[in-house]
Amino acid sequence: MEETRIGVYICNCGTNIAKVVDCEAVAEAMGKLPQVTVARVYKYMCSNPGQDMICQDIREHGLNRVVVAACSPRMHERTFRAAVQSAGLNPYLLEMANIREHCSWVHEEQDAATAKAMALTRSAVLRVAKHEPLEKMSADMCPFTLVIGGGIAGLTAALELADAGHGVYLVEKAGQLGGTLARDDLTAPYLDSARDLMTERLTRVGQNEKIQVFLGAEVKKLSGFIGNFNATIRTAAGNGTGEERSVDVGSVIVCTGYQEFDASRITHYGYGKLPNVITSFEFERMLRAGRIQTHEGRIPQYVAIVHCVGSRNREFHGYCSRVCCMTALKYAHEIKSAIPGVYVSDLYIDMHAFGKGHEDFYRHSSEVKTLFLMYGKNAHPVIRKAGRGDDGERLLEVNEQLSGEVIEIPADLVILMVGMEARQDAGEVARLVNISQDKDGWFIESHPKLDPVATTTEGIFIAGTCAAPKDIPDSVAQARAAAARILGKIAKEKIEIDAVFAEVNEDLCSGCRVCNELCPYSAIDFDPVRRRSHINSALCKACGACGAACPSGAIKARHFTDQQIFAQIEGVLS
Amino acid sequence: MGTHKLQIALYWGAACGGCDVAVLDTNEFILDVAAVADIRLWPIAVDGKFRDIEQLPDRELDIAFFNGAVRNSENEQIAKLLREKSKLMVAVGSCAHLGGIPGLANLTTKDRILSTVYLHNPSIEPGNQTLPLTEWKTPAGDVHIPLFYRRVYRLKDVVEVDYFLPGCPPAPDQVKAAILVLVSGNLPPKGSVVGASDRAVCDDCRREKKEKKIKRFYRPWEIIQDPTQCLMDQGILCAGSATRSGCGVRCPNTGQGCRGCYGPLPNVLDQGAKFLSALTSIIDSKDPREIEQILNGIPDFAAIAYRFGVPASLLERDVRL
Amino acid sequence: MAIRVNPKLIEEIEKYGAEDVTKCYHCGNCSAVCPHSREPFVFPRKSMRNLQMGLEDKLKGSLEPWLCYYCGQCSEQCPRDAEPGETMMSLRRWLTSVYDFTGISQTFYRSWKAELFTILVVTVLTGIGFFLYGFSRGDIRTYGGPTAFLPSSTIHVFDWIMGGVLAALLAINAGRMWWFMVGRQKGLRIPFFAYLRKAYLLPLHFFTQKRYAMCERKGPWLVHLALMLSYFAMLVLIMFFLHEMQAGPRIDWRFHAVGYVASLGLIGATLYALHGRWRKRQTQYRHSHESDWIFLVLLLAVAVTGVLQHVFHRAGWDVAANVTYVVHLMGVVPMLVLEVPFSKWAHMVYRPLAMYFADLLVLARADKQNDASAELARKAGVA
Amino acid sequence: MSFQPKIVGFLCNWCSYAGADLAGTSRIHYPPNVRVIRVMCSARIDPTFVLKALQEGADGVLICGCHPGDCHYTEGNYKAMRRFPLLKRMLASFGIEDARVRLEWVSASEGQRFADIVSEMTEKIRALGPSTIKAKLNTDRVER
Repeated sequence: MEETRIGVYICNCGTNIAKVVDCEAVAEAMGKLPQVTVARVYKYMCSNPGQDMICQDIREHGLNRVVVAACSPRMHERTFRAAVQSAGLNPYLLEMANIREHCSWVHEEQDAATAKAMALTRSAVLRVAKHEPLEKMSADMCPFTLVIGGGIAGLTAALELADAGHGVYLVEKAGQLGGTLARDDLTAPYLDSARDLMTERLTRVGQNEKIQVFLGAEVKKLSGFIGNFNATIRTAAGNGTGEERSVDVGSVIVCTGYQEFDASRITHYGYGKLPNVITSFEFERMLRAGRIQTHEGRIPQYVAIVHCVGSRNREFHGYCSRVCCMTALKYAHEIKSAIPGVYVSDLYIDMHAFGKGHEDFYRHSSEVKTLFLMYGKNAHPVIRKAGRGDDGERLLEVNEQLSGEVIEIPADLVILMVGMEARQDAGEVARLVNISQDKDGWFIESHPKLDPVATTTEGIFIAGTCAAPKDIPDSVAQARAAAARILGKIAKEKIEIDAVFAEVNEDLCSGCRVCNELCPYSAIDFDPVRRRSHINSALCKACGACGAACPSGAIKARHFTDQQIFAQIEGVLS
Repeated sequence: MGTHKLQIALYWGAACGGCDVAVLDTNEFILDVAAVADIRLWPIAVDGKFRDIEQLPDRELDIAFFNGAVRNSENEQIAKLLREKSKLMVAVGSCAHLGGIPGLANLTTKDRILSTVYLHNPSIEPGNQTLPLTEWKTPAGDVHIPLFYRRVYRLKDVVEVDYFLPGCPPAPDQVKAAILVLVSGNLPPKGSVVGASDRAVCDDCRREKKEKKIKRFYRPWEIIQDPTQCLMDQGILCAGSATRSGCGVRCPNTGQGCRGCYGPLPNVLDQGAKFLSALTSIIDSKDPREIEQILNGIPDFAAIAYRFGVPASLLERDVRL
Repeated sequence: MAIRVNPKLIEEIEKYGAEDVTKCYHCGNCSAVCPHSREPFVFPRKSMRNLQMGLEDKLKGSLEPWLCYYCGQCSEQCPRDAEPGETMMSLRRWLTSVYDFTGISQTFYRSWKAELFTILVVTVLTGIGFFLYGFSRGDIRTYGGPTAFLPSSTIHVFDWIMGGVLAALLAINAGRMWWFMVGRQKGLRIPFFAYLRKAYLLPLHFFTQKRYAMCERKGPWLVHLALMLSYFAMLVLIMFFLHEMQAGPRIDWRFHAVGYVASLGLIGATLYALHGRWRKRQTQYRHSHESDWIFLVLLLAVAVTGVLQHVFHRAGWDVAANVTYVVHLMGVVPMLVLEVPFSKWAHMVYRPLAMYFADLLVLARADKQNDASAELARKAGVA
Repeated sequence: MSFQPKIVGFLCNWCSYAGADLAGTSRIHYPPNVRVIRVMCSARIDPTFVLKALQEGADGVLICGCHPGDCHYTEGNYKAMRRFPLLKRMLASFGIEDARVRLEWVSASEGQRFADIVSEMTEKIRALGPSTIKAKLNTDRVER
């Protein structure tokens, strides 16, 4: 084996480091360590001359390991990896010691800071001696995409990809496309017709040859990894036998949507038992039919709209369903314009008018004399039968928060704004495509803020209300974002797989399966015949959880091996 | 083996005698051994005196098999003597290999041990509590009792060991195989563990293993176990995944969790830490309080994790000792 | 017990001038900016809320509207243009009609045509009455003396009769106001002595309008005070010194000087208000109910005709003076019998009363709290 | 000079190491006693590392990860959370004082928190005195 020759470079960072750390002393101490060939100090290691110095030493002194003691590796590790690579060294044969953020910037006392800088640099020297050259790998990217769910998000994502010239398999469980939006009348806050929105999408999907639609179909199986998935789609044929088809896809977008909260679960609203207590979806149907009427066929004179049915409440769902407030305002608007002189009361907990145009819409609704009544989160309105001589058929008793009064309001028709909840079959879908669900059953994104349409499984994206309640513009934006992410990958044609991942030494693996459940990316497969676990490097994101857990020491977390970390421990303590 | 008959010695240090029994359990094979070898020392079976060994020239013995831990000055003295007189030194059994059950004494103090044994043991006649002295003059002559050390050592802590034959006790077949290898002269690298696999017990265990998620730990009597399923999957503590195989899956096959007597796997620095890591990684909870509650189902984890290996652990003993 | 709402209350009060009440979303800026709004009388938000919800009964007993002088700051600060100031004004109109047992007030506020018609009828009847009276016993060419067309003694008696009726009407309405605000509240006891002890508040507020002075802008307060004092001075002159006022043609400066100042005050303040309502620059003048116009025009007419008849009389044009006098009375009578008990001028009485009741209520509530803590202390002591 | 404890810090790359970097960029001063070893996730921290550090002479070991629910790898910190209590129980059986080994959640924005934790831990360990583990392991070999 080749002799280990390490070059150590201490950066002054102007005076950022040199002001507190005696860099010359650090270099001198490092120079005395075994295997260290050169140890130098330079004003700015990250500058071109600094990088050139390293490259020159690699060539002249035959260095095969490099340590840079400077700033945080989160800052310049890439820079120096690129530098050593340009000099022909494998980029993973570099290690950084953070003597700026973790030392000179946080300590004042020079001796102690210098001692710490030495410990950190020595730790890097001992570690780098254990480094191994690592190579990145790549795989092909299949340009086809599987879109699961044919609602507004699914249709939009499919169109976006197909318009860019790539094939899409659009799988819809129901007998027709459109999803839940197809049930809506107008949309808030601009009162556009939902039908118009839908027709445009459906027509374009129907005309686009790149989109293959499977109706009444389900994805039965998905295997493989990003760029190389294989999906089995089962279509229910007319005679009920069903027909399976296997397709190769590079990415998957899950747009499976939501289901409405079952209002009968809240017994005290009496939904399902009391006539004229209806859900928002039933009211939507009335609106589409063009006639607002009570069960008995009368025109209601008093309409009460109750918000947050099943939402924002400990017993059912803690979250806000986001769309109900504006939908309620939309109802108030439509009722007011359909029935002159009607009394519309709107019972809310908080009015969430967060979106573009929403506040104006809210304002407009109060201008047309919708009575807004605030009820407490844990004091729901009570529906009662009205007495003789009362206005309206029923009375709603509300502990009104803004006035502090308990009041009774009349109502002929009570509309319950039912929230969104994760579909009952969301768990199956999650298992199928190997993504996770949060405590409410929504699919979890890779990062809630910075990566909201990707999931922890590479190549699987989520869009629309399957990830959380959201309105149409957000669903459409997510669908397009997911499509854009996929187009970017298709454009590259290859999937790059990072060199840092975990691997199983099969000579040591006993097949105990301790690691199997630990991987958030399901990168670990178990081969039941050979009884060995195997890590799919394309799926692994190198967190190292499996390596720490493997009781046989059979899993190696590349670039963060036990030996490397032991060397570091030894280094910081010697 | 030609004209030269193998010269071997067997000795037990701090041990229960089980390893010697394991050697005897090779049955008639021991006669084959006797045929090719002179057993110069074997306290439980053969008449041989220490002074005979002392008088041998250095490295006269071919192999010394040492079982038991080093607990007192005699253990150390004989270990050193045998090392001096032998070409190969083999640590036999968990005690010599890792410290073994006696090694658990490293989690308590010498004073407490002596006090329990000689002063506060329920079987001691009241008023007759006597601590032994290391030297005692009697009319018949001076009596020397070996010094009871402050802690327990592995054999390799006091002398250089060439091979380790693990197990509590080593499986007779493995003893046989190891002896055959050693006498064959076709020797593995020094410091090797012989008579054991490089994989964990799970590799040989036929119970079906699934993805693991544990909500509660059970003592074996607290649950009616499924004999076909992995014990860990059922919440029963089993160190099999963190332990070298070679025993023939003795414990799990009888419905008990593996106790870890064959010691850590080749890539593992500390068996207990690895067992801990594996065991806790599969706990199915995100609530710190619930996790504590689940862990309450494990009694005295240090003793479970290092049942056979406190002296072989990274910390070796209660650090206050 | 839940309060039954009156779903039509907003519509009702809109007839009294309220607009945009439903726009309010209860941020509370209005209550925060109002210098009058402080515990336990916080407004206008709460009044807006009660109105939005239709808590009619609560509003009937609320005295907050009377604590507001409509400086307009709340409306300026309102992020939703819900016009809280104008709402308070409308509530005052509505409350006036609530206190009024005759229902006349309600009719007037809900229909300006009815109000104008009634005023015209009263005006015409007054005119006819006084002409008939004058011609039947006097000479239109004489202003003073035994043949005077309208002798001051007669008018004096007429004034007192009218004043008596007026006072009776106001007293009954004030009693009703007391009942809604104080009397009907169960468990609230105000010792009789407190009524006496706090009685000084009535003249204090009447003569100083000092709460108005708490508004940030002092101008409107001055105008308002000038109007009130002028009116009061005029009332005193007419009720007690009518004879001296009508004597002449020599000017009796002891009385007439006061009259001149009061007249200037009345005309000036009225013109200022009319101008303001016309230009709509100041917030408090942006919205004008028909009754506001009627009131101001009537008041101006009364003041101007009063001045004119005085001038004609001094000039020796007795016919003109007599005719102007009748015209003046044609304004004064509806002013007094319609505006004072049933419309805007009733504020004169209700405002000081409201402030008086406010103090009494605060007192009673504090007593109640003291009682409760005393009770607690007693129980604790026993334990 | 008073006793200067050596504390080995195992910090996850995404939250805690970034938080310690932030303490640096914010120039928040703290005692120079902690020496940080970067791992990708707190789930990578094998209990062996903690024992190894103690054996090698660390006076304290600090483990930092993302706050629960915030892990870059979704749930890695829960693995650290599960391992830690049993490790603490085991260390107690080996006679190691409670304050020597700590698990803390430090986000990328909590530079101050990181500095505070280090300061507090340094003080506590200084009060405990040096760890004798390494020295004793050496003398143990000779003195029985």
